[in-house]
Amino acid sequence: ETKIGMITTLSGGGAGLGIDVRDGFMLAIGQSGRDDIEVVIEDDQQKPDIAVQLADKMVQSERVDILTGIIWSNLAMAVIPSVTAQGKFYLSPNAGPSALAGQGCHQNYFNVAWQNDNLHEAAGAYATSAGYSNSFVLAPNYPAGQDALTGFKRMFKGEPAGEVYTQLGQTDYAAEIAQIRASGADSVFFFLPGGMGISFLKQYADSGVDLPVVGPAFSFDQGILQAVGDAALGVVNTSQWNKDIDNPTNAAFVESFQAEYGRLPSLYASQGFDTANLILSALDTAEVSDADAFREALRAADFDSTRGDFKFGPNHHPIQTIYAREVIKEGDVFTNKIIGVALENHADVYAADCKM
Amino acid sequence: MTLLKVDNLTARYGVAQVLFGVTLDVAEGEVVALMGRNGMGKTTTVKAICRMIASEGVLNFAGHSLHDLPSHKVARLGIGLAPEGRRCFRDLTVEENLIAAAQPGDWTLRSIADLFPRLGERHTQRAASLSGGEQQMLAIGRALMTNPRLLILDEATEGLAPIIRQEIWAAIARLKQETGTAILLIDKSVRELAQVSDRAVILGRGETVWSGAFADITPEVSETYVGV
Amino acid sequence: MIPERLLNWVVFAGLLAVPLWAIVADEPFTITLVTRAVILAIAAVGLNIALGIGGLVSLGHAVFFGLGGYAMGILAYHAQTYTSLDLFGLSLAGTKSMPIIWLVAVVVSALAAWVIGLLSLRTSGVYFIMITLAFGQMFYYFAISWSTYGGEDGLSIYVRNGFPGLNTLVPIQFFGLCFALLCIVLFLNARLQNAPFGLALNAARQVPTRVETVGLNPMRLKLVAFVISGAITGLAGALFADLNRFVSPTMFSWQLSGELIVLIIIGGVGRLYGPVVGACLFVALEHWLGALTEFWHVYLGLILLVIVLFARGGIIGLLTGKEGAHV
Amino acid sequence: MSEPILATRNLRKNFGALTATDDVSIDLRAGEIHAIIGPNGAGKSTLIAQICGGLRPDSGSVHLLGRDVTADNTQARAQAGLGRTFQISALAMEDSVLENVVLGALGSSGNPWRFWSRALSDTSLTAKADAALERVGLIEHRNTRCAELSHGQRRQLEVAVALTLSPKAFVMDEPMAGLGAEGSKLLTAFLDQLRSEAPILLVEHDMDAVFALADRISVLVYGQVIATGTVDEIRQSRAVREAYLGEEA
Amino acid sequence: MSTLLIIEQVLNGLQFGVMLFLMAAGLTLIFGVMGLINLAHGSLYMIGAFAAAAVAGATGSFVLALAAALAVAAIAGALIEITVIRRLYCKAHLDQVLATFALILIFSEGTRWLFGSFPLFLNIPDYLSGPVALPGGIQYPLYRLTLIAVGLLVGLGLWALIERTRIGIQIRAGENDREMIAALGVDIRLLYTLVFAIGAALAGLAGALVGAIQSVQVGMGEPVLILAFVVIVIGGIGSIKGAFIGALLVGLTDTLGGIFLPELFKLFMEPGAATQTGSALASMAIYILMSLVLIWRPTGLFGARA
Ligand SMILES: Nc1ncnc2c1ncn2[C@@H]1O[C@H](COP(=O)(O)OP(=O)(O)OP(=O)(O)O)[C@@H](O)[C@H]1O
Ligand SMILES: Nc1ncnc2c1ncn2[C@@H]1O[C@H](COP(=O)(O)OP(=O)(O)OP(=O)(O)O)[C@@H](O)[C@H]1O
Ligand SMILES: [Mg+2]
Ligand SMILES: [Mg+2]
Repeated sequence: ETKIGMITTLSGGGAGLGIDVRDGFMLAIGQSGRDDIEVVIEDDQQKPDIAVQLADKMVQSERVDILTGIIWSNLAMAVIPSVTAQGKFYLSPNAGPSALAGQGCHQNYFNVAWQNDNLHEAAGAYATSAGYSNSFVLAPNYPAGQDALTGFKRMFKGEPAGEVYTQLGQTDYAAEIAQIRASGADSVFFFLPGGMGISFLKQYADSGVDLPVVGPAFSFDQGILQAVGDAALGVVNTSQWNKDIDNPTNAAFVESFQAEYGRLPSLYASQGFDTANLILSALDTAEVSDADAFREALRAADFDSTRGDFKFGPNHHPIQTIYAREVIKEGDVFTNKIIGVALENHADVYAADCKM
Repeated sequence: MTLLKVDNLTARYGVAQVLFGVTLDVAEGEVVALMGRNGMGKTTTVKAICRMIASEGVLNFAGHSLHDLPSHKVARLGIGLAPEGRRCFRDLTVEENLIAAAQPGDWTLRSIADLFPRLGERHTQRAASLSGGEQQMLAIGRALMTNPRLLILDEATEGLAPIIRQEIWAAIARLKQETGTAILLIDKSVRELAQVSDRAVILGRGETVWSGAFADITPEVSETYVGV
Repeated sequence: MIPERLLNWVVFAGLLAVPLWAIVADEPFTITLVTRAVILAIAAVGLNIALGIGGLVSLGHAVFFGLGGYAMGILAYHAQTYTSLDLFGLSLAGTKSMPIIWLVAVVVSALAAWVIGLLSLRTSGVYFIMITLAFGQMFYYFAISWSTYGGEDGLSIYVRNGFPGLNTLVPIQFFGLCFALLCIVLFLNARLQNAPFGLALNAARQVPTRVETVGLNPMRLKLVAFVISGAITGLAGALFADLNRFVSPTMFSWQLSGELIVLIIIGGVGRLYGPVVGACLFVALEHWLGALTEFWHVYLGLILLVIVLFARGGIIGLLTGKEGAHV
Repeated sequence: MSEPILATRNLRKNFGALTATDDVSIDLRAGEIHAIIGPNGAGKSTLIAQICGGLRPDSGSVHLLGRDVTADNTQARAQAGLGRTFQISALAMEDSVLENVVLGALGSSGNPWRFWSRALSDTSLTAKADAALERVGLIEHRNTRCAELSHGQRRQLEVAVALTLSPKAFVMDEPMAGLGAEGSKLLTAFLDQLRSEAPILLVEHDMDAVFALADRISVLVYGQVIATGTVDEIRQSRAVREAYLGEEA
Repeated sequence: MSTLLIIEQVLNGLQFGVMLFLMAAGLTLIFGVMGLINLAHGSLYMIGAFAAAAVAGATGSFVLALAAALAVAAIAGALIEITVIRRLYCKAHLDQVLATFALILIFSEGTRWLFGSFPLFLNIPDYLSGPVALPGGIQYPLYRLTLIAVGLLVGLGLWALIERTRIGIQIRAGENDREMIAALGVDIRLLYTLVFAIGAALAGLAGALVGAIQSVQVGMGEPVLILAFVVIVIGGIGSIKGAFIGALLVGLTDTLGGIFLPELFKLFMEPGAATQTGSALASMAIYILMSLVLIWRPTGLFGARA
C-alpha cells in the first residue's frame, strides 16, 4: 500500500492548471490497474500558507509516502524544503524554481516537468535561430518573471530592444504595446502566465503591431488557447511536450485523456501523467519504505514518457528536448503543432551548484 | 370626521415595552396637542403612526388600517412628519431636501420660501452646514412639501427664535383655516400650544391619561401630567 | 441563552481539550490546525482592539502580520545562512531564538503602526478603510519585488525557531507556546477594555467631539490603540511564520487583512472572545468543507451569509442573545 | 469689577461670503449668567465653536482666566477649564449613563493612559460621576444605556458630563432644547444655583429661562452684537424686539 | 523617448482612466451614492463577462452578448439586493463587508461550477477591431476609442441621474437617512433595488466590454474591485465628477508610472536593477497616490462626507 499526497490548485482563477495535473496523474494511476495506491488530493487555493498547512496534514495525519501536485513556484518554495527535510519524496509535476535546482537541491526532490528557465532558454535559442536580433522582452515583476527574462537572454544571441517588467496581474497592456511599436524591435518575447497572457495577446493582435511573437508554452496551453482565439494564431512557443510528439505512449495518452475527460490534454496534463508513471515505474522495482532503493529507482527514470526519451540530470531535473511549436487551428479548435527543435537534450545551468 | 384613529396602541423597543395603550384621534381640520413629560412616549407614538416601529392596537388613517402598510405608503396616504431631532438629509442642499419627497399641492418651494425667508436665501447650501434653527425650518418645510392631510410636528419649534415660533404658530393657524389640514402637535410650550390647539391628549408612562378640549385642561391636570 | 462569561470559558476549555485529545488519538495535524486557529485568533484580537473598541476598520492589518512574519523570516534566514543583516551601516547577526524574534516583530510592527496610524487617522470611515488598504498594498508589492528575501517566492526556514526549554518542533509544545501567548493577549485586552483607556477609546469611536470637550485627545487615543493593535498582530505574524516555517508576500495581502476582519465579525465585533470563536470556526470550516467538495467556497459563503443575516452580533451575539457589545 | 473669566475680543469668522460672527467681543464674569440670544443663524453656535476651539476664528482672540487661548485646541481649552454642552447631544450612545459621566471625570483627571485598572471601580472617578448624576436627577438611570434615554434625559446627561469637569466657566448651547416644560423649570432652577460655582455663557431660545436667569444678555444679529444689557434693557429694546423677540415679552 | 510616444502614452493613460471609470461606474452608484460597501461588485463584473462570452459563443453576436451581460448582471443584482443586501443598509459597514465577501465566494465558485475552470473566449467584433489612424500619426485601436466613448456616455448619464433627477435626490437622501425618506413617502426599498440593479448592470456591461480585450476567467473581478474602490475614494465618495477625475488620475499614474519610473531609475542605476526597482515602485504608484490624496484631503478630492 502506497499513499501519495497531491496538493494542487483546484479552486479560484488558477484552478485549470491544477485540474489538468490531477486529471493526467489520475489517468495514469487508473491505467496502471494497481489497487495498492491511494492518492489523497487537496486544494491549496493557490495560497502558500494553505499549501504548507496541507503538507503538514499529509505528513502528520495522512502519513503519505510521496507528495506531488504543486503548480506554482512560490508554493513549491514554501512546501518542498520542509517535506523533503522530513524524509518524504516530492515529485514536482510543474514548478521548478531555480533555488531548488542549484544549492537548494535535495536527494528526495525530483522535478518531472522542467527547471523554470528551460522553456525561456529554448525561446531565446529559437529566436536566435529564427534570425531575430533585437527582441523586445517583457515579463511580470516577480521572481519567475525575472528568471524568465534571464533565461531568455541566456540563449539569445541578439540584443534586446527593450526590457519591461509589468505588474503582476496587470490586465491592460496598451502602454507596453506602444513601447514595443516605438522600440524598433524585430520580435517580441513575453512571459505572462494565465489571464495576463490572454489579455496581452488579444490587445497585441488588435493594436496593429505585427512583429512576430515568441513565448514559453504557458500562454499557449490547451486550456488557455481557446480563450485567446485568433489572436494566438501563428505564434511560436516553446514546450517540452506537444500532443503530436510521435511516440506510442503519447498517442495513447492523448487518446485516452480525450476519451476520459472529453477535452484535449494540455502540457500540464502530460506532466501529471508522466509524474504518475515515473512513480509507478519506481514502485515496480522498489518499496517506498526502502528510501534509498526507491530513490535509485526514481533516478533511473525507467518509464515511457509522453515526451519520448526522459532522463534526470545530477540535480534530479530533466534533461530533455524542447520543441518550438506554432499555434494552429484544427477545425474549430486551437492547438499547437511542432515546427522544430529549439534545444536538444537540454539541461539546466544550476545543476553545477547542486551537491547531493 | 375622524382622520386618524389610534386606540389602545402598544409598542416596544426590543424587550422594553414603552407604549401601554395610547388612545387618540384627530379629526379632519383639527389641531390636536400631544402632551406629557419627557420620556412618556410621545415620539414613540408618532413613530408607531408613521410605521417606523412595529406596534399593536388600532391604527387607522382615512379608512385604512396602517398596520398593513409600509412606512412610505402611510406617508402617501397623507401624513407628513417633521420628526424630533430634525433629521434633515445632511448632504443634500436645502432645495433638494425640500423636493426629495414633494407631492403636488399648495405648498411649493415658493410658498416655503415665503414662510421661511432664511431658507429661501440658502437654497443651495448643504443642510449639514445650516444653523440648528435653519435645520428645524427645513424639517417643517420638507413635511409641508408633501402636502399632507395630517401634519405631525414633533418638537418642531425646538431651537427656534421666538419671532419665528410666532410665525410658525401663525402659519399653523392659517393652515388650519385655509386648507383644512389636520395637525398633531408635540411641543413643550403649553402657552403656545394653547393658541392653536383644539384638543389635547396627554400621555403618562406610555398611555393616554387625559384627553379633551384644550380649554378644559385645569391647572391640576397640567401640574400632574405635564409638570407645570 | 448562555451567559457570555460561561461561553468564554467553554471556548477556552475547548481550545485546550482538542489538542489534548489529539495527542491521545495520535492526530498531530489536529494540533497544527488548532495552533493555526490560535495564531489567527491572536492576530484578530490585536485587530479587535483597533476595530472593536476604537472603531478603526483597518483593511491593512496584514502589514503588521507580514512585518512580524518577515521579522522572523529575515532573522532566521540570516541565522541559517550565517550571514549578517546590514541595516543602516549596522551589521547584525540573525537569530533563531523566538523571544528575540518576537521582540523585534512587536517593535517593528508597533513602529509601522505608529507611522501608518499617524498618517491614516487624518481620515475616517470608509476613507480610513481605503488608506489602510493602500498601505497594505504598498507593502505587498514591495515584498513581491524585494528579491533579496525571495520576492514573491518568499523565504523558507528549514527548522522552526527555538524557545528556551522547549522543543518547538513538537506540535503540542509549539501549541502550548502560542496558547500561552493568546491567554496573555486576551488578558491584556480584557484589562485594557475596562480600563480608563478603554473607556475613553470606546467613547472616541462614538463621539470624538465629546472626548475633545472633556479635554482628551481622541486622535491620540486611537493612535495608541492602533499601535497596540498592530504590535499584537505583528507578534501573531511571527508565530504564523514559525508555524509554517515560511513567509511570503501573501502575508501582506489585502485578502489576509479581509480575513482577519471576517474572523472578528463572525465571532462578534468588540467581544473579548469574538476573534477566538471566529478563528476557530473559520479554520474548522476551511478544513472540513474543503474535504467535502471541490466547490466548498460556495458553502463557506452561504454559511457566512447566514451568520451575518441571522446571527446579529456574530456567533457570540447569537449564543448569548445579546446583540452587541456595541455597534 | 473683577477680571472676566472668559472673554472674546473682536472675533470674526467668514463662511465664504457670509460673515457668521462679525467683530464679537463679549465677556463672562465670575458668578454671572450671560445669555446670548439672537435669531436663528445669527452666529451663536459659530461663536461658541470659536470659544471652545472647534472653529478657528479668522481674526480676534479668546481669553480664559486672562490667558490667550486662541491658539489652543479644544482639548487644551477643556483642560484649562471650559465646560461645554452641545446643542445636539453628543453622547456615547452605546455606553451607559455612568460611563458617559465617568468619561467626563476621566477627562478632568487628565490621564486616560491607564491600561490596567478598571475605570468603573475607580472611586475617584465614579464618586465624581455619581455626584453629577445626582445633581441633574439621573442617578436612577445610572446603568441605563444612553440610547435608551429620552431626548430630555439626554439633555440632562449633557449637563452632568460638563459638571464632572468642574470647569471655571460653562458654555451651554441651548441646554433647554427638547426639555419638557417641567424639565426646563428644573434645569432653570439648577442653573440658577450653578452660577455660584462657575459662570455660565448661555445660548438659549427659551425666553422664560433666559429672562429668569440672565444677569446680562447680549443680542447677536447677523453676526454682530447689537445690544448688551440687563433683562429689562433688552426687553425694552426696540431693535431686539424687531429682530428677535417679536410681540413676546 | 520621442514626443509622439509620450503623447501616445498620455493618451493610453487617459484611455485606461476612462476604462477604469467604466469599471467603477456601477460601484460609484452602489458604494459612492448608496453608501453600501459592495465587495461583490467584481463578481457582477465577472458575471457580465461570462454571460457575454456564453451568448457570443452561442449566437456569434456581440450586440446580443452585451445585452445579455446587462440583463444577467441586472437580474443577479436585483436578486442579491432582495435576498441579502436589503437587510444590510441599516447595519454597520462591517456586516456589509462580510456579507458581500460571502457573495464573492459564492459567485466565483458558482461560476466555475457552471463554466468550468478554463478562461472563456470573448472577442472584439470585426467591425470594431483593428487600429485607426489618429491625427499626428498615432495608430489607435478602434475598440479602445469605443470604450472611451461608452465610458464618457455612462459617466454623463450617471451624473445626470444622480445630480439632475429627483430619483437621484431620493437616492442620496436615502443614503443620509433611509428611515426618514421612507417616512416622507418614498418607496426607498424599491428604489434601492432598482439602483442596485442599475449598478449591477453597469458592472456587467463593463465586464463584457473590457472582457473582450482581457481574459474572461474566474477571479477577473478582484483586481477591478480594488481599483474601482481606489478610484472612487480618491475622487471622494458620492461625487460622480470625483470618480471620473479619480479614474483619470489613477489611469495616468499607473500607465506613466510603469513607463517613466524605470527610465528615471536608469539615470542613476544599472539598467536591469533600474527596471526592477522602477516597476516595483510603479506597482505601488496608485496606492501612493491614494494615500497622498487622502493625507492631503481626508475625504477625497471632491468628497464631503466620511
Ligand atoms: N431606541 C430606544 N430604545 C429603547 N428605549 C427607548 C428608545 N427610544 C426611547 N426609548 C424609551 O422610551 C420611552 C419613551 O420615549 P419617547 O422618545 O417616546 O418619549 P417622549 O415622550 O417623546 O419624550 P421627550 O419629550 O423627551 O422627547 C423613554 O422612556 C425612553 O427611555
Ligand atoms: N460650514 C458652514 N458653511 C457655510 N455656512 C455656514 C457654515 N456653518 C454655519 N454656517 C452659516 O452660518 C450662520 C450662523 O450659524 P450658527 O450655527 O452659528 O447660527 P446660530 O446662531 O447658532 O443659529 P440657531 O439659533 O439656529 O442655532 C448660519 O446662517 C449658517 O447657515
Ligand atoms: Mg420626543
Ligand atoms: Mg445654534
